[in-house]
Order: sequence, then C-alpha cells, then structure tokens
Amino acid sequence: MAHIVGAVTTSHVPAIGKAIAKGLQSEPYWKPFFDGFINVREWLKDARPDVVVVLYNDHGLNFFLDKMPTFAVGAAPTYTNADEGWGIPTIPAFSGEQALSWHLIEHLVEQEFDLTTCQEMLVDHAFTLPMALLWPEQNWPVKVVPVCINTVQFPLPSAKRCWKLGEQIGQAVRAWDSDARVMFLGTGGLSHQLEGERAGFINKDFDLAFMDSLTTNPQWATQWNSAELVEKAGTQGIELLMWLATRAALGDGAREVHRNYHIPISNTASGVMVMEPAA
Amino acid sequence: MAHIVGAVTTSHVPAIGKAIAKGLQSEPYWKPFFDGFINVREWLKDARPDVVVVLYNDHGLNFFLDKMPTFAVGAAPTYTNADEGWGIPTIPAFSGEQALSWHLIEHLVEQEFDLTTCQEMLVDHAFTLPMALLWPEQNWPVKVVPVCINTVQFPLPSAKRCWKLGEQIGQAVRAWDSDARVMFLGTGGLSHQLEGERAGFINKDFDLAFMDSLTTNPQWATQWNSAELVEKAGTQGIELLMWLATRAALGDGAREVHRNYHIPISNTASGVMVMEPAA
Amino acid sequence: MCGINIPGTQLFDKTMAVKGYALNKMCFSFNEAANRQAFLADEEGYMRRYGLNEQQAAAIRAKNVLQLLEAGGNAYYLAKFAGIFGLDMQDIGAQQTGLTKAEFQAKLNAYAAE
Amino acid sequence: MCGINIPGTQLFDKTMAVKGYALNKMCFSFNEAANRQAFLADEEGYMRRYGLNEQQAAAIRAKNVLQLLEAGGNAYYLAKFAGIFGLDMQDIGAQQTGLTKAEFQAKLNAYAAE
Ligand SMILES: [Fe+3]
Ligand SMILES: [Fe+3]
Repeated sequence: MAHIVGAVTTSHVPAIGKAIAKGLQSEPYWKPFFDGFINVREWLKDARPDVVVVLYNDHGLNFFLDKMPTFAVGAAPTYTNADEGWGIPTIPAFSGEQALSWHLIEHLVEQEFDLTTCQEMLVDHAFTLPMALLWPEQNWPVKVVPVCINTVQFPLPSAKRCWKLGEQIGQAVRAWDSDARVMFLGTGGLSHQLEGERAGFINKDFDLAFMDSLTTNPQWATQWNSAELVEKAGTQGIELLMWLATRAALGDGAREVHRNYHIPISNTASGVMVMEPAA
Repeated sequence: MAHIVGAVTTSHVPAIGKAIAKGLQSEPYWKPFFDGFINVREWLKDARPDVVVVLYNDHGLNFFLDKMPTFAVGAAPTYTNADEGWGIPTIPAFSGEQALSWHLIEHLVEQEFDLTTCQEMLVDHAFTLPMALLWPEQNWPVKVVPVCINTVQFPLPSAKRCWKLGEQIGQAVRAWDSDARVMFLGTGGLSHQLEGERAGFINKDFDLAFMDSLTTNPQWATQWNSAELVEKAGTQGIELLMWLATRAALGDGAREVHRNYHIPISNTASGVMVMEPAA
Repeated sequence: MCGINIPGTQLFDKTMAVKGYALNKMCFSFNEAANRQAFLADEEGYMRRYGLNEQQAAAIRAKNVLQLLEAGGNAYYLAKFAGIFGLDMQDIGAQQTGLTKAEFQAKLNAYAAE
Repeated sequence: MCGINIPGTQLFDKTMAVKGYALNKMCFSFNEAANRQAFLADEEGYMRRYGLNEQQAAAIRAKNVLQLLEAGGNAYYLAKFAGIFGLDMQDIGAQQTGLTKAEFQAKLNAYAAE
C-alpha cells in the first residue's frame, strides 16, 4: 500500500511567479516569504515523495463558466502550464501519475463524489508556483495528480464537503496498491480580498487560529458556510478550502512540522505549513 | 411553490430523428413507436407544463473526455442543438428557465452534489428528440432546464447516486418559489447495446420488470452496480439511470398514467411512460 | 472493474479511456462537417494530426468496429466516424456480429416475440 | 445568498454570473496573447464580438474595476484584463479603495503589526 509522507499547504499568488522570474528571492520585500520554504525543502529531502496530489483552484485558465466543475480530477499523462494573461514565464510541464488519478476517480465516484474527470488539463499558477517553491530547479522529481476545487463561482462546495473530499482522497491513497511515497500539496489563501471596496482586507487573527486548528481541532473551519468564510478571510481567502481538504487527507491526527506566516505578499497574507500524519 | 405535474420517460435513439425528418411516422416499421406518443400528448394537454427539467445523457456533443462531468446542470438563456456528425437536421433552440436552473444548482450543491454548471450548453438528440416527440410542431410551449448524467465513461454514477440526485431535484422543485407547472422528462434506454460481439442485445423481461418497478418498488434497480446493469440491459441500456432519477424526482409515490413498449427501433427496445405523483 | 465479465462486452473504463484518447478525440472532431471533409480529403494526415497509434490507424483504415473498440474507441464517439460513411447502427451491429444486415434485423425482431 | 451582507463585497453568485457572462467570457479570451493584441487593435469591435452591453463596455473603456464588478465582472477573469495594461493587484486594490498605491501598500503592511 502507498505511504503518505505528509502535506504541505501554501499560498500561491501570481506575484510569486514574477519574483521568481526576476530573481528577487533575497530582496527585503520577498525574503521573509521565500525563506519560509528553506525548512520545507529540508523536510522534503527526508520525506522523498514520489507522487504529489495537488489540491488547488483554477483561476480561469483551464475552466470557464461554460463548464464549471465543483471538483475536477486530472487523469492526463502530462500537465502543461500556459499564459494566464499576464505574460509571466511558463513553468516546465509535469508528468501525471495516471494510475493514481484513476484509482482516485474510481474511489471517489464510488463514494458519491460527482467528479469531472480531465484527461487534458492546463495547470495555472496555483499549481505551478507552489511546485516551484518546493523544487526551485523545476526539474520535477515527482509525478502529480491535480485535484481542482471551484472557488470562482458561487455556490462553492462547503467547507464540510471539502473536508469529506479530502478524507476520501486520503483513504483512497492509503488503499492504493503501490509502494509509492505520496505527498499532498494544498495551495491557496491565506486571508486576502482582491475585489471591491474591501480590497486589501487581511485577517491575521483568523489566519493564525486557522493554522493552529489544523492540528488541534482540524474541522474547526467547517462550522462556517462559504459566505461566512469570505467574511472572515476575504473573497480569495476562501481558498483555505484547499488547506482544509489537504489536512483531511492526512487522516485523524496530524502534527505540525514547520510553519511560516508573513504579511503581505502582493495583497495577501501568506502562509506555509508542513504537517505529517500522527504516528 | 411550484407544482409538479408529472414525468415522461422515453427512449431517444438518433434513428427517431431520421424518421421524423423523412415523415415516416405512419410507416409500418415506425407506427408502433410513434403511436405510443398519442396518449402522451393527450396527457400534456391537461398537464400544461410551463417548465421541463430534462434528464438526459450527452453522446459526445457538448462534453468530451477532456472535461467529463458526472452531473452537469444547464444555466443558459438558450440551448441549441448542433450537428452530431450524421448530418440529421437540427431542431429549433430551447429557452432556458434560468431561475429554476440556479435554484436547482444552489439546492444541489448545498446537498453535496458536486455539479458542473453550464452557462453555455449544446443539447444533443437525447434532449431534442424526446422534446420533438412531445411537441411535434417544435415551437416549444415550455422553458427547459437540462440535467446531464455521464453514461460515456466509467466509473458512472451508481443507480443509488442517480436516485438521490433525482430525489433532491424533486425537493428543490417543490421548494421553488414560483407558480410554474413543472414536468420531468427522462430520456434513454431501454435495453440495447451498440458495441461488441454482443451488439443487438435486448432484454425484454428486464425492461418490463423495470417499468413495473417504477411505480411498485421504485428503488428496485438501485440494488445493482453499473456493470451489473450493463449485463442486464446492455451497454447503452444503462441509460435507464435517467428514468430512475426522473422517477425519484416525483417523490415517494407515483402512479402510471400511460406506457408503450416496442421492439425494436434501430437496435433498441423502446419504451415510454407517463407517471404522476401519488395524490 | 466490478468483478463482472460480460461476454462480447468491454466497458469503457479507465484502461480504455487512456488507450483510446487520441482516437476518440479525432472522432469527437467529426461533429463538425468541415472536419469530416478534412478527414476525407486526407485520412492519413488527419490521423497523424490527432496522434493515432498504428493499431488505431489500421482500424480506421479497415473501418472495422471491433478493431476500433479494441484500440480504445468509445461507442458514442465511434458513431460519428460511422456517420461519415452513412453507416447506421444496424450496419454496425451486423458488422460486429458477423451477420448480414437482414440477419441482424431479424435477430432484433425476434426479441419482440419472447 | 446566505443572509450575510459583507460591506464592500459582492459575492460572485448566480445574479452576477448571469449578468457578467459576456464580459467574463471576453476576459477569459485574454489568456491568449493573440486575443490581447486583437483587443488592443480594435477595442470596440472586440467588445461587440463578445456581446458586451453598454454598462460593460463603458466600464472597460474606463478601466474602472468597481464598475466592471458592478457590471458582473469576476475578479479571476478581470485580472486578465488588468494584465493587458500591466496593472498588478496592488494597482487594482488602490484604484478600488480610492488610495494611492503607496497608501494601499501601507494599509497592507499595517496588518502585519496587529
Ligand atoms: Fe488564488
Ligand atoms: Fe443514447
């Protein structure tokens, strides 16, 4: 059976891509953010994942409102990045772990998740930049399975539903007949809001409480509906749904191995955490 | 609150479109099939629906394997038919009932159905031909909401899951704040198989038992998984999932108003039923 | 996938979905008349553009439905390929079962009497 | 939809999704460089091609984010429109809040100290 090595959760704003492209990692503005990944990469050396299941939200690259899935799972041999409209450099393609993709799809549909399955899929900055933060050389030592959650158009799946999705992803991976080492990567948040008169909203107290909750009381955030979560975390802070589903995939207990929290990058409170399943 | 007038379930093979286009309704081959709709149209005169929720399966017109949803709900202002590759004449466009589309979407996502929402959607023969059988003049006196269920690529949603989908569609319609008269139309089946050495397979006993079950023991077919249903009804006979979801939408009890069953049209055992909710 | 073996039947499951992707994508393109024309004008070039493998290309050349299925074709998309040549579902059924069309039709009719 | 009113915030719900469809579809097209060029070469023609209404077209001409949101624009797609003019998220934040970019940045930084 496959072995779950742990999970990384991180923010993912486009500005990170510009900073990487321009080599600004050591500039005073960016250093507190990028330095948060040094320990993550140290951890990765021991964790040695073979496969990464990436839980992220598409920002209008692969999906439009003509066909907007609640949950989409990739089952492609390769995933390429593409121009998202700002002309930032694209990131090298990723190899898909198709066997795990289809194992997940069969398990999740059996468990009454109404997936959209994608045998072709472009992956946007929410997928590529966290991967580039973990493996800056960008020649990926892992295969991937993308899982995409709708945060573009209401109604969004509830935090409760995302928790259940994550739980079942974890169960499926644990039941996967493979000796692969599997990592989860959840990307999005933390608190931020891009649009409206409330643009620039950040909620540090909530973010810190949310990060704490992932190990102490992991279903804490499921008490709120999507609108309530937007009130607390901002319109894009709702991307914490990916953190929640990722945490759920780890199983009942989890311990925190590393975290960093920094305000701001671009308009966003940025966070990164490494968690391992409780022994 | 909206009023549910009843449900029609019917087969939908492309050959019906050719027969309509050529005016073959009274030919000996086609008459036993088309005559089955005379009583349906009589019933419609009394039922007077304003809105039809159409449960059908796409045959590779609107969806491909790059993005294959398990359940898709249309939310477009209009739905057009298009060339499916055989050059049969297309059918006039349909007006969407967007208010009900979004009411359904909000209700179903709240109830943990992971929909794909479609603000643009081409509808294929599985949608258009049943409509043309009900309203042969093809100037539609109703607005529509399409609900599409994957029968193209395994894993399919189970019969149990389709039943639950139908149940919640029914609940949402009953809770819809509107004085509209709503009908359900489920299209597909009955037993047939297009591919493989088993092509031409039909199972009359099973079809008749299935039609009976819809009023006497409506969850009867949910005892089988998708492969078992294919064994009983053929690879395309699995389209009976639409009949099942449609029946579920009617609520706890239903009575049969009309049925016709005829073998064969094209490679298919054809059936049509009209049901009303138990008073 | 569900521990059932149905004679003469291959479910379009993950194995077939992966195997047949290029073939099915080409057949999906036949929804558009211009693509059907382009295929007829240059079958080999069209197949290359969609990346068909040799098994798939041979099955297309042979217009052999059982071979197309074996190569990962899905019945819903293959129907669009058949449509190019004016084949209906009974032609296809006859071809797959090794019957004449009349024999295949008689087989269907026989179910009515059961 | 959930009985919550969040000041300065409009959720992109069914009402906005319907209202903004044409505008968002145009912005989605800006993923491709050729479409961005085509827009810049003929803004009015491009907007007509996507069927924008007058409110949407006026908001695009004004490059006014609050007006674009009011007209049904979705933040994720509008970002692609903003990208055409090299505006980053802080430019957009400043415009929407009536601050200079420096003031908007100071507001963000202030959260760190809380
Ligand atoms: Fe984001
Ligand atoms: Fe069908």
